[in-house]
Amino acid sequence: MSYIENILSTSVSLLKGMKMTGYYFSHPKEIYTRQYPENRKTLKLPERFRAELTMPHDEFNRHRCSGCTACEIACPNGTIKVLTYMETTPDNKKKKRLDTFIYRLSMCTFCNLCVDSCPSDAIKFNQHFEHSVTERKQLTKVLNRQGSTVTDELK
Amino acid sequence: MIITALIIAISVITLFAVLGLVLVYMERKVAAFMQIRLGPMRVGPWGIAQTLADTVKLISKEDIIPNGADKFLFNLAPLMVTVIATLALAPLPFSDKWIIWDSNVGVFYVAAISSLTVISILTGGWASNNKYSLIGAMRSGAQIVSYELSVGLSLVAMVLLSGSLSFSDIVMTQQDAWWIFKGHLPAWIAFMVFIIASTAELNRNPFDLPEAESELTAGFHTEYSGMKFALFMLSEYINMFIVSAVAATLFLGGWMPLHFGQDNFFNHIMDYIPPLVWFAGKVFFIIFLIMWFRWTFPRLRIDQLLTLEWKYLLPISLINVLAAAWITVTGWHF
Amino acid sequence: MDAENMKQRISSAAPAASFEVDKEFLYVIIPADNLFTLIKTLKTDPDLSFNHLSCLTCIDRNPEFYMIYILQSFEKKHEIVVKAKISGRSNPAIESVSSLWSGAELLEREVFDFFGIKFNNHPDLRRLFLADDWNGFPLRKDYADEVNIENRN
Amino acid sequence: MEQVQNIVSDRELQGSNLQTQEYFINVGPQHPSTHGVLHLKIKLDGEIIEDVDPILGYIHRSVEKMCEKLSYRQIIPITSRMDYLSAHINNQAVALAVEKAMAVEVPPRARAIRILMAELTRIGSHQLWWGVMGMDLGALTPFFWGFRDREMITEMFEETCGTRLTMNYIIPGGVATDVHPDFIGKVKNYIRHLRKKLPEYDEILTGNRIFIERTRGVGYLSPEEAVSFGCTGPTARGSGVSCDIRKWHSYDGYDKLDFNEVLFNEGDNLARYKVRIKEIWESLRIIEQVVENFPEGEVMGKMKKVIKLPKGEFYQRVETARGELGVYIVSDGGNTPYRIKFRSPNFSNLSVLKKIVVGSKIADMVATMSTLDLVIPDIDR
Repeated sequence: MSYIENILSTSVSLLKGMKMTGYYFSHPKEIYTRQYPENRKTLKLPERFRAELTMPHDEFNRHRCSGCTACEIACPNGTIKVLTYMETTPDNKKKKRLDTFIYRLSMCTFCNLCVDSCPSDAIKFNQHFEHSVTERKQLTKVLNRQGSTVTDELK
Repeated sequence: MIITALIIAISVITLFAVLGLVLVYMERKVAAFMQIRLGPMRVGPWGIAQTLADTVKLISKEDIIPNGADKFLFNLAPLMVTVIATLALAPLPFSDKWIIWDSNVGVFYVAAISSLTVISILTGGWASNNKYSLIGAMRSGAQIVSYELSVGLSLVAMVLLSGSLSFSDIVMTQQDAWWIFKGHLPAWIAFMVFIIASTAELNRNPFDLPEAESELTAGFHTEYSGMKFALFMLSEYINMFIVSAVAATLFLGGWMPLHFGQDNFFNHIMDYIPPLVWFAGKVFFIIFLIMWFRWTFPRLRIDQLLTLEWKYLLPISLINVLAAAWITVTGWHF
Repeated sequence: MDAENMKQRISSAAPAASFEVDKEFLYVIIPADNLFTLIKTLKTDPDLSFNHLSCLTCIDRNPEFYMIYILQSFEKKHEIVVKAKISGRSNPAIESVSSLWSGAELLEREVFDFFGIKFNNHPDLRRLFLADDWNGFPLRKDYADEVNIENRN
Repeated sequence: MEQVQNIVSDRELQGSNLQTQEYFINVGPQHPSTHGVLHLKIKLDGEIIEDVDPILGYIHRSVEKMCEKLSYRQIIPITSRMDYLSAHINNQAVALAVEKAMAVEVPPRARAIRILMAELTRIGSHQLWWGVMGMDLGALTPFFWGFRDREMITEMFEETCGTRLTMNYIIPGGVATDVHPDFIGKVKNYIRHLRKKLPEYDEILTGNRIFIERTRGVGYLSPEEAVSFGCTGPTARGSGVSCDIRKWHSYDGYDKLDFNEVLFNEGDNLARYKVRIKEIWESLRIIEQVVENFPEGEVMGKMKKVIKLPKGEFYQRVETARGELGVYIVSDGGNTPYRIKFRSPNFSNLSVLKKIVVGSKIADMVATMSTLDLVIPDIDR
């Protein structure tokens, strides 16, 4: 008798599984797929999402980086390289100025330590996440724009 | 004569190509819907041309033969498996007029031919000179040899009930009702045993041990790539079609519309639907059932697989043949 | 069992042991030669019964090495840290504890791989993570690799 | 089985010509069932496994050596990459060790957030494991269902932490930022959703006869062996070894919460499977309790900008989704550790594999490996 019971209980357990898959097959509303490039227009990323480091510039092409290299020190894997030069201010003081802010996206782990360490909020992460390029060297970026200067308050 | 043969050959090849495309697409969509995703969506509307694109890709892929492989057998195996699948198609009636070869031993012929598949799998697995392939091939051998028995016995039960080995005769015996309705318990049991055992013969989940993706990477066709792999895959789907067609013919009346009793109003309405549609509908229903199994169940282990056959399916189908014989002798079916 | 009792028990088993206590652990410091007898007592003594080897590692206090065994008892719910001092840099060796804890086998291979400490009576002492032909033992403090290690200031 | 083997060996003794030979197969470094670059050299007799030799190091990054050059704050993002499925809990381990060394008080809100994150991580990890377990046994559908439910957790993480997998959110002193304003509401929704969906897991897999046959009695691990091999987490708890760090060495206020340590005594694959499924339920209970009394206030304790640990040695255990993660920091007073050791749960769990699969079939090895729930980067580090 246990032989037949065995067969029956097995069949019931298998049918239960088929009921579940059958349920999802017949309820296309449960489909969870989001079609990515098609939904690009409606895609909404959370505001804290970190995708790429940027240096915001204001309308006069001024950034807020004083060239202190705190971000370079904070970065665990050498993503950032800050090149600076010395400038003599009108009142004859020597001041450090940002020359080039090099950001190697290929090494970045998006850990946010650079942004945390920045004393003047010069850098922040944006939400542009489509990083793929055809050449590796394109992933090395210069964040400060051509001919940009530091804002007056940091001068 | 030659022209007829040519026409048949061309139509069979076309049927194969179309079946391959349709069934692969269907499998992917069925799987996707059960897995709460959409499946192929990019090529054509709802990804309808996806399989076509895949075929083009497979054809244009580099054909790799491993260094240590037995070249001749390695190339022969995918050819053999396709030829065997083609041969089994011959005696199946697609509708009341469409049948390639109306043999009077059709059931016997299909059973004999379809058991040859294992040879090509063994050949392919052995010739690959890969241990994964070899294990897969050996599993396949054990599996198909044992499940062939249950398939055969469930066919015997149906042959007993219908009293003929010819597929067209069997269809004609279901004029008043399909065997699944008038054959009582033996027909039911034979149907279930047939579906389970033939799923095993097809090497499909839950019996896909020769391939066993998570254990043997791809089993017997690990080393095959490009078109040779495509032929293995195509023959799997063709075999699935043949198995479903046999099941539909034996148990669900083949092309016969849904009839109850003789010559009544209901039967006449049903006759308006063409036989080919009936046939295709039943076949695809059974194919869907087999796909449903695949996307629900985990895989068995090799010893459990053999236990299922020798301890459960075989005794049950043996008793079932007796019961079918008893019913036939006493004439209890309608 | 409180720390004092434990100390007594350990001292009787291994007189060479010295002790350190901090907020959390009792540290036992012992020369490498006496380690195995001590560890065996710790494991087999029914009152101590440290059955779980929680952590096995090594520290390179140039020039000597310290093997660290953090032991725990699931029954008695107490724990202890055993430090075995291995002196000598050229060919450091210590008795393997893999006969007491099967899990120590791989852990000791890891230590051998990174520190080059030889475990006597280890069943299968090979490199674990690094390639078999790797030169040197990278977690030693005097390991130098100009090519792969970039020194940041 | 034994009988069959006896017959074969008897025949060999009688001088039959039948000869058998063992052979090796390499499972991995690329293989569908190793879930990462694990390489197992397996000696087989037919389908029966005679010996397993794990060959490690394919993704060895020398995390411990790297950390000797990094400040304590910089170690946090590195730890996320060891056991990437328990990223939050790894971060928490280092954070706790540093806090212990510096004797920093973590504000209650930060502690509650930590528990929430850790338990969500645990649920997510177990869900992924559940799907992969089905896939290893040949049922592909559970994989996607598991991912669907995990995706919701990942989205909550993304909203609060800014990244999906390697969060770098739990830091020494507290958490990096306060949670997103929607977070608590979403967690509540999620609990409701998961309580509905978890019974489905049972219907497709747990109750399935084929699944039970594949796992029951397979891969037996006795409690003594589990302890001897240093197994922790669900792997040991499936053998009835009580080893939940949250109960034993409670941290971040787990002791104030009401939850059970899940124990099963069978020691086989099914027991380990059941432990994990039940742990999801327990984690749900923990999350519910935390969400009910979610404290207000600061999320960051008093920490100096440059973290310097006092001279000494510090050990901190946490319970990741896979077992006991120990962080052993040796400090000589500087701002980088003199030596840091990660006692990874997967490493010990892997060492038991050889013991429990010898004598079983290839298919059983796949199932067993799946219930050990190995994450390879955590083994290699």
